[in-house]
Amino acid sequence: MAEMAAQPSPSAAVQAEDEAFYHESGINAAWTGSRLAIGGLAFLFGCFAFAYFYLRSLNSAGRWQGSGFVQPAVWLGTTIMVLALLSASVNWYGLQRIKAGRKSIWQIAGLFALAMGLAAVALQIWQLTTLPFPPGSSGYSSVFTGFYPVFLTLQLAVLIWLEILLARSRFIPAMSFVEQPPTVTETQSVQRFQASLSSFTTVWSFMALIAFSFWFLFYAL
Amino acid sequence: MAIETQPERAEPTGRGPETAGGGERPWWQHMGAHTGLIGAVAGYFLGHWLGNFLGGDFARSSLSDENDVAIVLGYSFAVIGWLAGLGVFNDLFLLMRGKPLPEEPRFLGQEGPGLAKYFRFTLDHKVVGIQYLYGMIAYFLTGGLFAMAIRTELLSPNYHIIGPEQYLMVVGEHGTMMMMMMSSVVLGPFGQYFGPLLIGSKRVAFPRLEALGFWLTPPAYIILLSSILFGGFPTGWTGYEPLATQATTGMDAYFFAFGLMGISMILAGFNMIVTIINFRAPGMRWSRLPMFVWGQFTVSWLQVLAVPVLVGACYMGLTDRTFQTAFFTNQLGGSSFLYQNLFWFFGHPEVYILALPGFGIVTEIISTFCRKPLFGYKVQVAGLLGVATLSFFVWQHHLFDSGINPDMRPLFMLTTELISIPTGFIYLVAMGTFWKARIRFTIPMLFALAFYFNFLIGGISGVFLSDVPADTTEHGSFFVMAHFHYTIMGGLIFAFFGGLYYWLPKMFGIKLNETLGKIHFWTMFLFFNTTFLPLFALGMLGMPRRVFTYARNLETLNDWVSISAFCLGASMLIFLFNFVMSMAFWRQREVGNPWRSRSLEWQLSTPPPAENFRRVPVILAGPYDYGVKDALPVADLDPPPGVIGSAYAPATRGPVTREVED
Amino acid sequence: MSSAEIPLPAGRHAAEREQRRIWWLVAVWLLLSLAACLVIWFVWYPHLPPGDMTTSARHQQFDIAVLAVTAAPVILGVFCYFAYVLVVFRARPGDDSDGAPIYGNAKIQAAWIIGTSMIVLWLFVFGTVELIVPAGAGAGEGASPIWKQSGAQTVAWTPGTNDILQVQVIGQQWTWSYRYPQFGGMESTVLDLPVNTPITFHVTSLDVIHSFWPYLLGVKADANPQVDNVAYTTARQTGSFIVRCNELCGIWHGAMTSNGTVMTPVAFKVWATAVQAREKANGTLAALPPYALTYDPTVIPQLGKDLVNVVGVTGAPGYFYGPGNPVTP
Amino acid sequence: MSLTARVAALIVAFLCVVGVGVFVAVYYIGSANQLPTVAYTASGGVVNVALQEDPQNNSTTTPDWVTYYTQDPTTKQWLHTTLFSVPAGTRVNVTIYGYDGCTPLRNNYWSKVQGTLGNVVTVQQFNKNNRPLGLTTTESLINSWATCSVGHTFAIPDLGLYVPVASPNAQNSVNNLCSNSPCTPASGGAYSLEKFSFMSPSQPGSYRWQCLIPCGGGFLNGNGGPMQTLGWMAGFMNVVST
Repeated sequence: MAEMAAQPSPSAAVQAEDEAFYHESGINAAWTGSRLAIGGLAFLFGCFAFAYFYLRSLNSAGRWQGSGFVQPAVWLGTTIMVLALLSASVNWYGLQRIKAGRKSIWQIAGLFALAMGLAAVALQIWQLTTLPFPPGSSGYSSVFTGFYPVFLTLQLAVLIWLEILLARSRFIPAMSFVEQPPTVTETQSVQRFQASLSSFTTVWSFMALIAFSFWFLFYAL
Repeated sequence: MAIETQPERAEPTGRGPETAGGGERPWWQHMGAHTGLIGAVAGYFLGHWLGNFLGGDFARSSLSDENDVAIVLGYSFAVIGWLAGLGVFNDLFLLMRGKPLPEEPRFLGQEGPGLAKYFRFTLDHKVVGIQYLYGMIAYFLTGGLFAMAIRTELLSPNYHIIGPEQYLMVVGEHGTMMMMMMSSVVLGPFGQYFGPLLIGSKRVAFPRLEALGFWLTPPAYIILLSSILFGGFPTGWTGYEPLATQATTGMDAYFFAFGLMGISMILAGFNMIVTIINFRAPGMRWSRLPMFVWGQFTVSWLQVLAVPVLVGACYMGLTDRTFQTAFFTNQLGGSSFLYQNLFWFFGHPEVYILALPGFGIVTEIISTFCRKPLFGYKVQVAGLLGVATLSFFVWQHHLFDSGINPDMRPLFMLTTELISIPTGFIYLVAMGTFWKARIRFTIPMLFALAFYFNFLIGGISGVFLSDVPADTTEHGSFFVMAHFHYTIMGGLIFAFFGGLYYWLPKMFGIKLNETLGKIHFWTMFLFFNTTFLPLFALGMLGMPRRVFTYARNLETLNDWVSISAFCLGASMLIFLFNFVMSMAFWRQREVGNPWRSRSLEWQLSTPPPAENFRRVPVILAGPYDYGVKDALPVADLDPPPGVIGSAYAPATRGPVTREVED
Repeated sequence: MSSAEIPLPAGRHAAEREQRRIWWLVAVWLLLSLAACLVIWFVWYPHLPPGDMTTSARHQQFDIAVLAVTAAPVILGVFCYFAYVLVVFRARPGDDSDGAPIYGNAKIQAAWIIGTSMIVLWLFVFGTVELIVPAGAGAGEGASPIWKQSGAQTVAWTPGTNDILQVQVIGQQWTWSYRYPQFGGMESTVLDLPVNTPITFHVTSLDVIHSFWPYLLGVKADANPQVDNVAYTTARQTGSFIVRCNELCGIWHGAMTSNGTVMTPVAFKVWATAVQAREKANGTLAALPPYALTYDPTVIPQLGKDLVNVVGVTGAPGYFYGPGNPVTP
Repeated sequence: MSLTARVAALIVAFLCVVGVGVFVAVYYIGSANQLPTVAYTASGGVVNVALQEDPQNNSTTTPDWVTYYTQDPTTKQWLHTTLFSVPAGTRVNVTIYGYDGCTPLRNNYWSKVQGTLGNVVTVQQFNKNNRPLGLTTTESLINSWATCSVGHTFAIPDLGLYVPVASPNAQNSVNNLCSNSPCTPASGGAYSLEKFSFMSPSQPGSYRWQCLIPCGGGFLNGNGGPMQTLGWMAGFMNVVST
């Protein structure tokens, strides 16, 4: 803007210095942000877990699982949960490989993780459409039908992140993961990619953990 | 002092030359509010159709001639369409195609000086701050209008001007609108605008999340108001179940709008925490952080952690109403207690989400106008952190008479009263700061003093409410009403106006008319107290909240309150007049550092340049070293090359998962 | 810059003058506090709400008075201090010097923290005692109170003894009704009570949340559907009072009041037995559901489910939930 | 476009947003209370009030909402309102045409007639051809549970007035309720004719009256919708000084 033009613009070297500073900050922000996101999500899911235990222990009108209550299909729920776990672990394995400089292996693993995640979401939707009880027939049914739409929406959102990473990785030469790229710009873009990837892995593993805990609540407990 | 020696940058006007940005396409060819509006309307009708398709044949819909599914889906699609129309998802699609994001336009100087950028999905945190400023004032004025309607109905216990249902509608609208507004009225305008400036950063961590946070508030405003078209909602701002499940379709607007505002709060807080942790300039130690940033930091934690519970509760309320889950229906295995627990688990941190930024602002103001360092910086920080932490452990003091965990009441009585210790720190710091000061009675200072006056009364009355037997008389009565109006309006709104008069010269290079400002302050302060002090008495005399009629012997007192409430409204008009005239027509220039403040933002040109700082500044001293002989300037705005480079570790290989510094 | 104060004869005199000023300030504060406390205790306390009609009301009145006496010195202290500093340390016209660079004072801060902690501790202990000793001080105590009121649980209530009178308070949109299990479970629209008798309220609701608030009795308990919320009190004076609803319950929340009277035990006995006899005569008792601590209005013993489900007859749950959700367990 | 003009435009736009909010609020709050008030005047020391209960109201957008109608004493028109005024301290004779089928009370206590003169009401049933069924009976309790026989109630809690209004008896009413509101004896549909009297209070003021039957179909507990909307099942009786 005008007043900026009045000033002698800082030299290129100096500007690179600032850019590098904010590059560092950005990479730290990815780390902090993923942890913070886990914190917020934990409270959101905690809200449903609280509802689960509260209604279960209160059992008002004897209808936590009223008379003639039918459990949703266990095999289906278990499949969904296992898919989520597999997806997370495959992606985690891929992360280890790409740290070791093997980009292609991560790409394959990532694709598998994406596929399994989407499968889990699809199955979840199908299960919700074919529930053996009306949503309001008991406390259990309420928490069940209330929780899973939220969860699968968030799973979908995180999977978009994975898709973004997969798309981005196509444009990064595999060599950059093995040795320092020639230019600063490339180095920074690789570092940004890796920071984003590890943050994603953290969040996605957390989602898998949630999938397991709520599977435990709804099917095992 | 060092400040006077700071050279002033360029010419004062913030708007730059008229013709700048003329080269780009006209405003209506950009995605912006107008395209967003189109998307919203289209989205609403699509969602409404879909909802009728899905839920039209529910027994509930056909019996009651209402279909909540259609309304809620309409709202959801409207919001999505609105965001899509604004162009929020453009970058997302870029990323999904693997393309790198474009550089922030303001760094390329593409962001014209015109006004169009305020109606777009602009990523500059200063623009977002100004958008918030206008948005929140709109919220505030609308909410205030509803307050006037409430007092009009309460003029007479017997003759009903707006009648019981419209009265409940107005009460609900007022409470909800104000609560939604208050949670962003300081963090929005001043937090987004000055947060990065105060920590010496050129940018925020997640500018898109920040901008999205703002652009969710207009739909929340419209949706909440739209409930009037459906007959409003009868539950007040707390939305207690099962009354909320029983209510007509106006109720959906409440849950949806409040949930939406919750998401906006989460995004804003999320961005702020990450920014404050990672984007502080070199030398900006935690021990040098301005107190306003500390307040913002603690509040952001509350927002990120407590508000998801509100979102969850609103979501449950919506599913109960639309797809007929039974979270809150006792007869079917739900529980009305569940909602009360969830809501207040959010609701109590919420009241500190409202209070803490106020503490931050007034601390900045008093230190500047006492020309003194803060008395006990660490104590104040401890106070903020203590309040924030304790606020998670007190929610059941809203439920003393409800029969929920009655044997836990002593514990919650203790935690509630414990909060008064860190709150006391705030007062200790203020009182210490005034000692041996050189007090300038500027308008911001007056508002800050009024803040301490009102908040003291509000806080002490809170102690009455924390004591279970006393609370048995006061709970749910006008006493509580007076209490939280003293803390929220008397506290936060006074702090907001203080901040407005304090920072407006920095934001626009324009200062509001002083005489009108003083009139505004004195009328507001006087009529605020004449309005809300009698409410304590009304509560004590047994007048419950949210009643459209009351005992006849309370009529005189109520009329007194109503009349002074109208005067309070009039004093807001004085402010509005001053604001509009000063901003649009008088445009009294205020350049540089009128308050001779040491704080970082005042060391910049007015208004701040597009990228805040030409270089990453190096912070040399705390912001409050007033009266210190040969005190260092607060920052070196143009550090020699190499200094910044040595401030960060050289780029390391592999995914960076280092702990943040300090 | 702190040396640039208002010119004074010498630093030492200045210090002395300030010492004197501070002592004056403290003296003024103490005097004001004393006066305020005396006024509150002897003038205000007897007239404080909610009056002294019952034991619980007395306890609340006492608590409010004690809290006021505790709070007055604090408020006055802060106000006196601010009044002092705003006058003494105001910047004279043309004075653009800075204040003294004081960054804190460990002693003062420690004293402040200890002082506030002491006050909080006192409030907590006082509040807890005042909650437990009068058995909840009239607040809703949930379904199974741990702090019980003394008295004899009896099937039939006889005046003059220590029998507890059981009263069930039923909130419904938008009126109150009261059942007396010790009088055949008869129901009434007015709340009549005997004086000098331990009374147990069982507060419940048939639809949404209400809150039972007989202001003069110093009782407040939320009425939740399917929940029995117990509150205790003992009336000490005869007289009439008004019951209000204290939790927003819909359009008529503001008008949801009913009347009550505290009468002598004998008069009460006469009234109650008379109502019981009348309701027995005209079949009301037979029509009422058997007395229970909570009611599920969707279960209608005399009425077969078939009739509830007849299309055109809106079931008691309002058919919000379709037949898929059975209305009876 | 000069800078000032642009800023002014911005602020005007901003005020327009507020203005819209203000307009919506004021307009709807103002227009919401436009129900007419039917003024009943005393003739010979008594006031005759006539109301009717309809199973539906097909004159509005919510045809499934049950509603009360009030009869204008002069034109004999049935108005869709629940606001009426009576003089203070006079005997009020109320006539209620019950066209709506029965619904169980949530609290059967309200089956008991309270607050009328003699605590009784007189009931006469008619079939859908407007032919009386049986004799006029005098009831002090119309049991809503034993035989689902209460359509709605007329309650003024502040006066202690609780009157259950009999529904047309079940075998006549099922599936042949009056289908076109406001109903008239001629328009078909069985109905019950109920009469009672009470003394209006001596103190002027507006006394709310309501129905205690959970007749808001499709609303939780049956107490939403028409039950919480003036002009349907909730209203005011304004007592004016004579």
